[in-house]
Amino acid sequence: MNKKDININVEYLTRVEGHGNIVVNVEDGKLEKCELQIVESPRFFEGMLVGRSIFEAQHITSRICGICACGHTLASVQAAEDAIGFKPSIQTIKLRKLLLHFENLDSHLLHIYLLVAPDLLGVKSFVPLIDSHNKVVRRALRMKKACNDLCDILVGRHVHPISCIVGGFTKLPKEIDLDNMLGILNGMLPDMDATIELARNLKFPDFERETEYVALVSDDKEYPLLMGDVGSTDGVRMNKKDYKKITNEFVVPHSSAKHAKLSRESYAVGALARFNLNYDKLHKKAKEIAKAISLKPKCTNPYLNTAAQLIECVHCIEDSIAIINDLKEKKINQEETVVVGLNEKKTVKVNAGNGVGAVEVPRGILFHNYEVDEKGIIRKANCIIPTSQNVNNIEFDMQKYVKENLERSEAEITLGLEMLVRSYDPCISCSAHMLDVKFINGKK
Amino acid sequence: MQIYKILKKSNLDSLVSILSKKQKFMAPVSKGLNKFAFESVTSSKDIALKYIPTILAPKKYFMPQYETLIEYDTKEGQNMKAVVEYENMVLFAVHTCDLAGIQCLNIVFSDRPKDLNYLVRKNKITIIGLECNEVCDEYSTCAFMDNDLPNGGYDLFFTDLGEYFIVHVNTQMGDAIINDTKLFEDATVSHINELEKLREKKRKLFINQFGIDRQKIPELFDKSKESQIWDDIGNRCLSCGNCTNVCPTCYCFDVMDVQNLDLKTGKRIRVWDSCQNETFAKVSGGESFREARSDRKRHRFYRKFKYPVNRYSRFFCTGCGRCTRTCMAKISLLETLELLIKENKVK
Amino acid sequence: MKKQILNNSEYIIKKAKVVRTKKLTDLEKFFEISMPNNESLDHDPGQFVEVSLFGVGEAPISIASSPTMRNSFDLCVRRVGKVTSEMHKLEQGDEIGIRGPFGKGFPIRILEGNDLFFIAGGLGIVPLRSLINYVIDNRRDFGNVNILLGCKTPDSMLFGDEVEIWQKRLDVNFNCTVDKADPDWAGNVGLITSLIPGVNLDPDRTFAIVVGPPIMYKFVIKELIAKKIPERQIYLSLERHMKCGLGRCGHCQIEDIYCCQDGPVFCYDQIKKIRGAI
Amino acid sequence: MKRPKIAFFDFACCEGCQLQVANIGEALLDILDIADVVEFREVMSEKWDQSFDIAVVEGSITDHHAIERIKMIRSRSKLLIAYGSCATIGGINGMKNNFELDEIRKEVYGKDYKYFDTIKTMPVHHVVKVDYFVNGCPIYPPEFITVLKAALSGIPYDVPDKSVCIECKFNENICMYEKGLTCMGPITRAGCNSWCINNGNICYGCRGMVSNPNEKSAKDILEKYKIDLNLILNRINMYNKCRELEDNEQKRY
Ligand SMILES: Cc1cc2nc3c(=O)[nH]c(=O)nc-3n(C[C@H](O)[C@H](O)[C@H](O)COP(=O)(O)OP(=O)(O)OC[C@H]3O[C@@H](n4cnc5c(N)ncnc54)[C@H](O)[C@@H]3O)c2cc1C
Ligand code: SF4
Ligand code: SF4
Ligand code: SF4
Repeated sequence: MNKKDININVEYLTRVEGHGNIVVNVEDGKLEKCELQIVESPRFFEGMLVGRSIFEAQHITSRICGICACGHTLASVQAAEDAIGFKPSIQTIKLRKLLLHFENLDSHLLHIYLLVAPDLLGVKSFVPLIDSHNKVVRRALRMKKACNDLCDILVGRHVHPISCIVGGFTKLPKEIDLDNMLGILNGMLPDMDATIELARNLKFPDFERETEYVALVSDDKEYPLLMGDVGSTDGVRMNKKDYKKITNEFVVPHSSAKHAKLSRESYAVGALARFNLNYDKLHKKAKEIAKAISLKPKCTNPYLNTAAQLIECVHCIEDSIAIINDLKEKKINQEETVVVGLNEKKTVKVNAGNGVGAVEVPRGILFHNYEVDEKGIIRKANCIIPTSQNVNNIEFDMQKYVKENLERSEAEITLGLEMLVRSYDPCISCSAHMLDVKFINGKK
Repeated sequence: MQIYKILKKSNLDSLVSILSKKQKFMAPVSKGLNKFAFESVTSSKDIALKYIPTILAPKKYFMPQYETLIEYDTKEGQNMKAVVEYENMVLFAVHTCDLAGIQCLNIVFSDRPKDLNYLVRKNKITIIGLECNEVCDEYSTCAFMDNDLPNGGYDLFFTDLGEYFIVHVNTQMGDAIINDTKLFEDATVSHINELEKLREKKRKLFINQFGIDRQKIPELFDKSKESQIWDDIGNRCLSCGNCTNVCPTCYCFDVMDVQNLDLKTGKRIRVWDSCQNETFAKVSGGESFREARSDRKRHRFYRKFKYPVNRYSRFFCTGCGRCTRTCMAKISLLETLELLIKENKVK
Repeated sequence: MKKQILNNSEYIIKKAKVVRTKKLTDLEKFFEISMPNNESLDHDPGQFVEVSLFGVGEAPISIASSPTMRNSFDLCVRRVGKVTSEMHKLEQGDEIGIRGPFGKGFPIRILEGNDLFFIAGGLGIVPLRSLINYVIDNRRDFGNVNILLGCKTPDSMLFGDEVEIWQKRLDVNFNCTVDKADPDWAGNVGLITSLIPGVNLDPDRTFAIVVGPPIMYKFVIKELIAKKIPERQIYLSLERHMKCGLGRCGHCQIEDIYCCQDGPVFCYDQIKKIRGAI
Repeated sequence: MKRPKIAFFDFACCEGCQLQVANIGEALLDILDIADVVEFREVMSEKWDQSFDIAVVEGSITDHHAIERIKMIRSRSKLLIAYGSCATIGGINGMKNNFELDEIRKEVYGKDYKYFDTIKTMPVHHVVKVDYFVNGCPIYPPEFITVLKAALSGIPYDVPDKSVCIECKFNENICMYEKGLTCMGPITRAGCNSWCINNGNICYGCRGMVSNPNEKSAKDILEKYKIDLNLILNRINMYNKCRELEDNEQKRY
């Protein structure tokens, strides 16, 4: 084996949401250190929630992350309703599923185009692509805009949705809004085809590491995103209320994100985990695409998370169209519009309780947990973000990757590691904030 | 000679559908919680025939919230063209107080130098009034302001008499609707008697709550410049500007430029402004000429009851009650006037 | 939405050219402007124009030159915000938009044949320069002329060379003061009001013309009245926030008068009872 | 004209405002037509070590490292735009200032809390001079574009100093107070086109307070709604907590 020293020190890893560093230190061909440091300044959301009204939880926790704002909103609302003992209506649930689809679609597209594609096309960012692949950039921006417009119609805006709150929606789509959403979704189909075409031609690195995949699972036919139990490829199945037994969080000094593990040293969540666990329930068009790009469960190449995202995009569009058609048929009941505010008028009945929300957001399963008193004041809050669950797994991937690629140059390893981390689409804003690769000098 | 026609209620929908095909047809619609707004409709079932003053007065069609005055292009110097954006429309079911409001605006914008943007737009709007058979609510002071009965300012005027509307034809534009739609019949004496009866009944319903004659108001305000009442309501006021925005006769505005992304072209627009905003009368030296909230509140009342009387011989309060309904600090026009009357012992 | 072109809109600007600029102080810049075809602006001293720069906005600016200057006119602009900052970037040959002149200027016909007492504080010299230069150009039509000038510091004084000329003229009595002197300053130090008692004048035939920052008026007028100048012989120019210049936007309204049309020049007698005017 | 160089930076925040910029869609390319974006970490790997014309900064200052970084950015940039509530008024991060810092650190990180450096949340202008402010959580893209244009043409931009109610009325919404809810609109700065109320929710006050709010009257009105005064104060503080620093410890730049 090659007995060289490697010091990688990537500060402020770019093209991820949030701030992180990668630090690798190889001495005499021996891997001494390989860390994904989350150096985001902590923002103390859980602490800030204490003493506030449960009706503000969604507004505040949405601000954990602008990229997954709709995801946080949905998890928060679910946890809050669970805590106070409120049951949402069927119409509300359908609309929330729709919102979750829009969120996943939007985030996946952003990740595929702006964050991953530049690596695979061998450029630094989408900016040089404006000249070299102008059509691709325009398509990306167009699709991104379409997702935005969808969210604008449904919840007022994509970043920090307005109308989705505890109890339901403060504004419900009208007939014309449903039509407009359908129009946008159908309009996206050709661009989606072109996206698949593009992805088909991209080369993902060969790399495998067997690990445990965790995602929501359910007994019905629906690809579970908003509701279900928590399951894993190692055969675990638990109620979401037991989320702490799944995440087993621990703090490490080099990261402001907490780490997690379940049946083995680490586990992974996200599009690939969902794909591995729930492949059968994907929309048939999505399955066709999976076949076409020969992605099969259980896939253990983390780089292919991006491919799983692509497949989910197809699923989201198709299922959204189905949901909207169903809503059109059943007609939106505008009477269900909720007026809540701080619950001044006690429109929502509040019981003391402890509630958990578990929602499959773009990067994996997101847990929110609130304990409220009988007045609806939050006494304790906890949020476990997909990226924090993944960080541990990413570090194990990184170690294996470095060991297998020691003969390569530092620059090549750095790029490989950056791409590896990026393929998880880590959202460090969520987990705290920040990602940076640092190859520490080994001769200290 | 007065021309009256009859429109059977059953023909209302045909009227709406014929007129709404040719141009925009705006009518009051319900927004829930006893709130209404003028919106575009295509069928009579969307119209709230019984409504209390809409959130915004119909002035929004005569001088829109945002209105383009000039389109410019500075690629080669200060090139521009002055434009007016308008829409042909029928404004349906305008209450008498709002007709008075439109008349006030007409006076202001026809005053020299004439405001062409307003006047062009106004000429594209056909106004169909609708009589109030009952007082809207406790905030209305239309009887005091003499706006409970029609006093011109419309093309057609509808009065709901149960099975049918009796329609007063006031202008050629109104006449054209009668002729084009062929939905109206001639009114007979008995119809006109019915109308008289309704008006007679209204005289008992629509009463002056203040016990003084309207003509005493200017005198009242002459005496009230330094009243403590302005401080009292000033202390409560949030300067949110709701009262001026909803007022049918407030027309203060700001002018500003909106650039396009190319930084070369764009438009100069005028936007509703409010004398209740703290910065409204601030100058570059730092002085604000109505810095105290009480001064701003006083200004608003005087702009309704005193200054326009000097300038245009007309009150600029129509009695619609919107400012009182909208104020979350519960500053009431009616109460304020009552207090002023009491304080000054005007009879 | 339909659109129609308006050829007579009051908002149409005339394209004018910057003929000459000069930096007066750190804050003030001087502009000489010519209208299309060197047309005369035909203004009265005391009137103002709306200066327009598309993409930025409009600002009311007093005309600083005498109407006796026919082919062009002067402006003097203090940099305080959007339009004024952008104006400071203008150089010779640049194009700007002009609307106006607007408002009522100084009543020259009434002033003719009488003694004049000019009092200018700070930027107030700008509109007064128009009248003073007019009076000097038509010197025979007027009686005695007194000029009092006040500014913050010696280097904030505007039109220094012209002031020197006024100072040297034998048919004009000139005096000035600064709030804060610098070592080179040999003149008066103190508020402008302190100079008024010393001015020699015949109150019956003197018209006082006062322009300055809002807080100056109250004190100056008190001194003038102490000198027995009748209220109807005191004229002043008021500054208010303005948007349209057409007596509509409401910003410049003081009770029932619109500063942009009924003013900016008012007779003290006419506005003394108006709340918030002074 | 030389194409101006723009760089985007973020501090403690949710990065939603960057995303709002990315969300502008194809119109973004128009901006790239008149200016060079030289740094934008979330979507670009390029780094620019020289000076630039406009720094666009998102997020609050919450630790010592951030203070150093923002000072460095300021020294390299001709103009600085603070965008998003976190940067302009402290925003949601300011809620942290409600607590003793050690207490909140323990609450979130348990016994290992000392690893996590933190100071009181500050908006950017508490540390360095800010030339332009774009309020909002998230920013309202049309306003961002207006400010960017102002910055590119070198003219000032004044954040509207009137209430959200103004725009709310322009949009003819039913007032939340008439629905029996308390709304921050009356004391919050306009400029978002009353986004939240248009969508049926109340205003949370994300754009910061008007410069001279009638706080007493606002509290009187809110109190009439018979909800716990603490909740109301919390609501007012949600975005505006950092205002306190201005009166007490810190001075505005
Ligand atoms: C009749 C009249 C004559 C004037 N003559 C001169 C002159 O000769 N030279 C000169 O330098 N200035 C003059 N001014 C003042 C000048 O109009 C303002 O300084 C200018 O409008 C500010 O515009 P801005 O876009 O630069 O400032 P903005 O960026 O719009 O605002 C900066 C500050 O100026 C205030 N302001 C805005 N618009 C006006 C306005 N129309 N009037 C007064 N304050 C305003 C704002 O409230 C704010 O406090 C005059 C004003 C009036 C009313
Ligand atoms: S609506 Fe009420 S609170 Fe608002 S400005 Fe008017 S009087 Fe003041
Ligand atoms: S809903 Fe809120 S913002 Fe709108 S008018 Fe009412 S108080 Fe103002
Ligand atoms: S309505 Fe209020 S909370 Fe909503 S965006 Fe505007 S200022 Fe922010």
